[in-house]
Amino acid sequence: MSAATIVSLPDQSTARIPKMNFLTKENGLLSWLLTGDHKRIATLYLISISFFFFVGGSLAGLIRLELLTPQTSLMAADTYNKVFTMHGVIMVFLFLVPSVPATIGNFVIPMMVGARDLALPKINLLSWYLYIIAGFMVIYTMAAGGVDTGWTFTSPLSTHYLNTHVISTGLAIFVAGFSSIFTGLNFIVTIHKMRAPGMTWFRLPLFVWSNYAASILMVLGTPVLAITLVLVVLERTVHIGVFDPAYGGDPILFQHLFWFYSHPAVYIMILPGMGVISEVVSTFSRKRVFGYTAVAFSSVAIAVFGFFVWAHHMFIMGISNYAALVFSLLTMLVAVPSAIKIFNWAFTLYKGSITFETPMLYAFGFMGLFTIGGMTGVFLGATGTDIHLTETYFIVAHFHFVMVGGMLMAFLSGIHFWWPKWTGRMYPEKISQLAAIVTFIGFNFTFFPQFILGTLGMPRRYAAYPPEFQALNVFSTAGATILGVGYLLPILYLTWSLRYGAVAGNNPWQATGLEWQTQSPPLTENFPEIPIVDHEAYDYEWLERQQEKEVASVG
Amino acid sequence: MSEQNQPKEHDQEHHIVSPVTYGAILLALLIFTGLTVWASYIDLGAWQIAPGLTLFWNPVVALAIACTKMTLVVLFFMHVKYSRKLTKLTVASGFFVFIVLIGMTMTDYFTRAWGRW
Amino acid sequence: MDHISPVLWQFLQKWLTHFALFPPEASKIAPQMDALYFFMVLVSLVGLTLVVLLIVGFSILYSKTRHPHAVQIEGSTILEATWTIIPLGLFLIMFVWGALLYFRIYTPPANAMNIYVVGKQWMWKVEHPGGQHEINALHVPTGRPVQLTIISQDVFHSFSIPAFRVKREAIPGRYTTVWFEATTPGTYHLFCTQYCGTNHSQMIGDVVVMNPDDFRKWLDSSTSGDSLAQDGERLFASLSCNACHNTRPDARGPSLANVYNSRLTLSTGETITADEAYLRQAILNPSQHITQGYAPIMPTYQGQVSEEGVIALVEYIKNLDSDYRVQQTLNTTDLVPESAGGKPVAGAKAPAAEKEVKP
Amino acid sequence: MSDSTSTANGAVVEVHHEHPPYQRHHFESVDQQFDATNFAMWLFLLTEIMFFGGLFTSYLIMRNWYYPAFVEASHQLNIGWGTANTAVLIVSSFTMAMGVWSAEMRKKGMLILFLSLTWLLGMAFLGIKSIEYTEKWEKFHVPGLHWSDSSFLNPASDPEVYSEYHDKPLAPDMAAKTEMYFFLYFAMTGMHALHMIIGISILTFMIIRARQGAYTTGHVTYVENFGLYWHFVDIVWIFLFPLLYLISRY
Repeated sequence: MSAATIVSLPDQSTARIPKMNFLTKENGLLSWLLTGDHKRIATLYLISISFFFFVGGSLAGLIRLELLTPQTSLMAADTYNKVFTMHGVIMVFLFLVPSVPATIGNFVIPMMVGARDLALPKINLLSWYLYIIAGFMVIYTMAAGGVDTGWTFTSPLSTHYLNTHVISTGLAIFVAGFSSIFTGLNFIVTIHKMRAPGMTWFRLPLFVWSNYAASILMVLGTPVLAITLVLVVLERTVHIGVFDPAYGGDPILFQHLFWFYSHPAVYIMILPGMGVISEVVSTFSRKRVFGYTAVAFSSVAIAVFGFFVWAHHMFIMGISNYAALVFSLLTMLVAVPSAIKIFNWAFTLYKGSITFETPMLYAFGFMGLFTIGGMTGVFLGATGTDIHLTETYFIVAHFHFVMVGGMLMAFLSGIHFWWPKWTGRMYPEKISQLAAIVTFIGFNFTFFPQFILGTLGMPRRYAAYPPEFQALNVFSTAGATILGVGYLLPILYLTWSLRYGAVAGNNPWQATGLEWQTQSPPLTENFPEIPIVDHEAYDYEWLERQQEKEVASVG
Repeated sequence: MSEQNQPKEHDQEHHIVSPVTYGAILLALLIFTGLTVWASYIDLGAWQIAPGLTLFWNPVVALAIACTKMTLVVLFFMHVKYSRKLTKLTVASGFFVFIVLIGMTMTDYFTRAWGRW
Repeated sequence: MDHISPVLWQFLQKWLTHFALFPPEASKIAPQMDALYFFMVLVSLVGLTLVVLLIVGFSILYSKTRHPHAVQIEGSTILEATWTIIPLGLFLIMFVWGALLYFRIYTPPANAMNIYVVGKQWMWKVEHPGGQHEINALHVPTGRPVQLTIISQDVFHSFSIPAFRVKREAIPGRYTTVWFEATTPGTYHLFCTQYCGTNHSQMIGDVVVMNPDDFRKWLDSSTSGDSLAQDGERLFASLSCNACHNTRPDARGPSLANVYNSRLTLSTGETITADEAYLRQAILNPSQHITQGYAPIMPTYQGQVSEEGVIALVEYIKNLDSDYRVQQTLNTTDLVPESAGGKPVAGAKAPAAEKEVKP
Repeated sequence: MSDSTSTANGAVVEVHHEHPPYQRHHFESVDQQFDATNFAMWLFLLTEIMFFGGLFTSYLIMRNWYYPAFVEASHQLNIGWGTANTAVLIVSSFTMAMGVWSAEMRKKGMLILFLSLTWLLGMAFLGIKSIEYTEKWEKFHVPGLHWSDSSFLNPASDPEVYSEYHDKPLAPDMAAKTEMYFFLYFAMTGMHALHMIIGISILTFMIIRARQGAYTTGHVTYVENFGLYWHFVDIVWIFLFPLLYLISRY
């Protein structure tokens, strides 16, 4: 592996990080807290998101520890309920939804389209503040005693039967929702209006396409969740509302409104991750993404179809059988674009010149795990098998394969991929490859047994379970330990690399994106001169010609 | 996907709607408001499409008038008539998703009794 | 191994003896469900293998050491079409197959024996028509379709029997149904799978499948005296339902004899089948289902009758095939109202302006 | 392995085109800035549509379920105030549109006039709304806080409404559902009023800025975008009015 690498670093004895870059432009806390620079906001987001990821991750650790034994041995049932609720809320709303878009997307999209910043820098900063407010509200909720509704807030449990902190959590998600709306809105405007001269839609990197698709979902889906939570909060405070059957409401209506957002939310989470994979697979196989247009349009197709499938979360909930039929059919349709993407990535490797740096390893992990996650989604989308498998550990395994196996792998892949651009320094390659492999192994150990548990019928959200399920739970917990190590490693070596990493130079990966054609870390204005784009995305021949020209002009 | 961000001739100067148009629209909106109130006092009857499925004309008329008013506001007050395609597409997609939310939720409610008739 | 760690050894042993990939198939639908499940597993395995083979194969063939210069390829419409159409076809097969199962599981046959299930935080109450009550347990016979009519008293619960491959949400305020036909005697898990609050994981129980003979014996031995319908009859009298719902010509409510499964015409002109769900609604929200020809004067019994009480009433009304029983109920209590100035009209259900609804 | 010449000559070239003071640095041209912010406003309105979408969905379902309760409860609303408010809001939309026109024509005086008129009409709307809310409070029609369904069990107790519609008493269980109507009424009109309050606050700020001449220099983006918001709020009311006030008035 080490023999074949595309990494090209400048001569370390002379190379320096450019003195003038977005990190050093201004100093002082205030210059960060009042910044309009998308790269600084992305950095703020990265730090805060990592924090919440580790809070959520620790809660996951507690859950797995509790499930080591069939009895409620570590914590009482209500504590367990609070722990998994907080795990869900934090991971979904404070990590997965903003993870790739608000950090990596924020950082690279303006550069990819050749702009100086996002279209609305102040709104971008506002979005981060809203995120932080939401974060504080969640932390307040935890400190004040937590909430145990599950992240789905099912009415009438949430509206009537619990006296934990539903309101503060609901409002936190409301605020986080607006943070996500503003990010999405900003992306759409930027992608439409801020592209550099010559940057046509079909010259955009696929990462931009997939974030564009996710942004549509954010802008149109999130407000429905917001109003739903407002109605839940109202129902709790004035004791009348549209959800609780005791007041004449319909709890199924809550589910409709909730899942109208929360199913597309799954695509909000996964689509940007898919964008990362497109970038990484192309770069490390030195090839244009196979079937560029198909991949681009499949992103949009997922976004559009994503709005029509929400009731597949409700097949057993007493919705009309005929409605279930329609939603199941549409679910099958939305599964197809994902399959298209997987095969296109696989065929991007064909006749490439592949190297196996860390981002690529994570990307391979993504492709394998996402295939499993996606296929098991079809099990749940088919109405018949859904009856048996839903609300069991099968569903837990399924969405963790998509969210953790898919999204988190993509997030880590992207972080490693753009780390040199972000900080100007390389991460240590060997140990990070190890981390990628450890993560992959740990992940499979953790979540694969859960498919079997689910098929056997073990329900989700159980603090205690029948003893015959213990063996598989022990496996799962053991795997989670490995997985935990896999997640801790990057924190350590990435921090280390901030100071001791090799100087990366402009374009260590020899990648084609516009963001790689500027210095690392970039200037606050991104480009000294707005680039004029005259080539397709992933045009490695253009890159070679470019470099020849540079060598010639220097010589 | 045609629009680009290079300045193009046709939207260099964006269209300024004349006050006369605004006045006419205002008048139309007020007339429609009167119309909808007046219509609500008349029993317009119902259309029995099928047993158990009846369409009452009063709410239909009220909503049709509301939609007309909305269209006038969107087209003229909000300048969508004179805007570029992207804006039109944005407005259209907004209403499309709105209809999806209501319509597809209703598919559940209206078909729950099926098979039990 | 056992000298290294006896605990681990014990554990492994336990695991090996208990290891299963699938729950037992104890109902008629289970093998059918599993057939689709296996088909899906097969498709997934083939798909996964294909993806892994492609990735690993290309990684070996086209690694930089072997293949230093990439060959740029635009894409291939034929390939795109292939991996659009083949997955789509497979998914559509799964859709149709799944839908067939879904409709089968959620459409109970007419001859099914009905058992009521009430979910509440945090227990399952099962009520057999014969008056046998069970908590966190369900006894059913083999070889007979059993329909469960499920309702929740508070929050969402979900009645799940993995061995039967059936599951149905218990919804507050609405009956849902599911059915199965057990095949293999034994004891199986019963779970609440919808998160329902603190003791969600304690809301579990046993489904006991018995031979028809054993089941009959069990029914006889665990009867509490009155059948569900008899309970309902008593409740019917104590709530003075018979004050209006009698067969007198001046009755303010419609007669309830044979009302179950009949087609009713409502005051809105709609027609509706008087199934269990309708009967329940008519007791709790009477003014929403006014039978044509009766005035909306029935009070609601929301909050006055428990879900079990409603079930008893529904069961009573279902079994009411003549008015004789209502008359008897009438005579055994002192709740008979004076025929308050009503003019006797021939034909009990002739449209009179001030009649009331209640099935 | 080309050493990609880490742009040693990367001395920062600050690009300064000639551009008006209101152009933000990251935009290439004023047109781009106008287009981008205008488009952003439209996208924001999309989220607003969906935000109200959840309420409209709830309303439609509950109205179908409890139609008699919705009819009787709707009769408790004062159609006069409702119509007046609709007219007020429509006229305010007109003055807002005229405000945008004045900004485009760079007529400072007229801009201030029309913005102030819009402000006044907005306040008038809220004033009328508060009269209606007060009436609801007095009639015990505020769900959860000040509630009684006696006016539906015994409609003759409210002679004003009764004489007009001769409403029959609702059955107790249906009468209880009128609370649902009023919950939705307050949720929807309350959410709408909240948008009005936000709008009026921004308008106040804008009038001050307009007096300083901020919007009559050719930079109409702000006024134009606020106009979009104001018209959107108007449109929401255009639907709320027939849905809430005009149920079976004959």
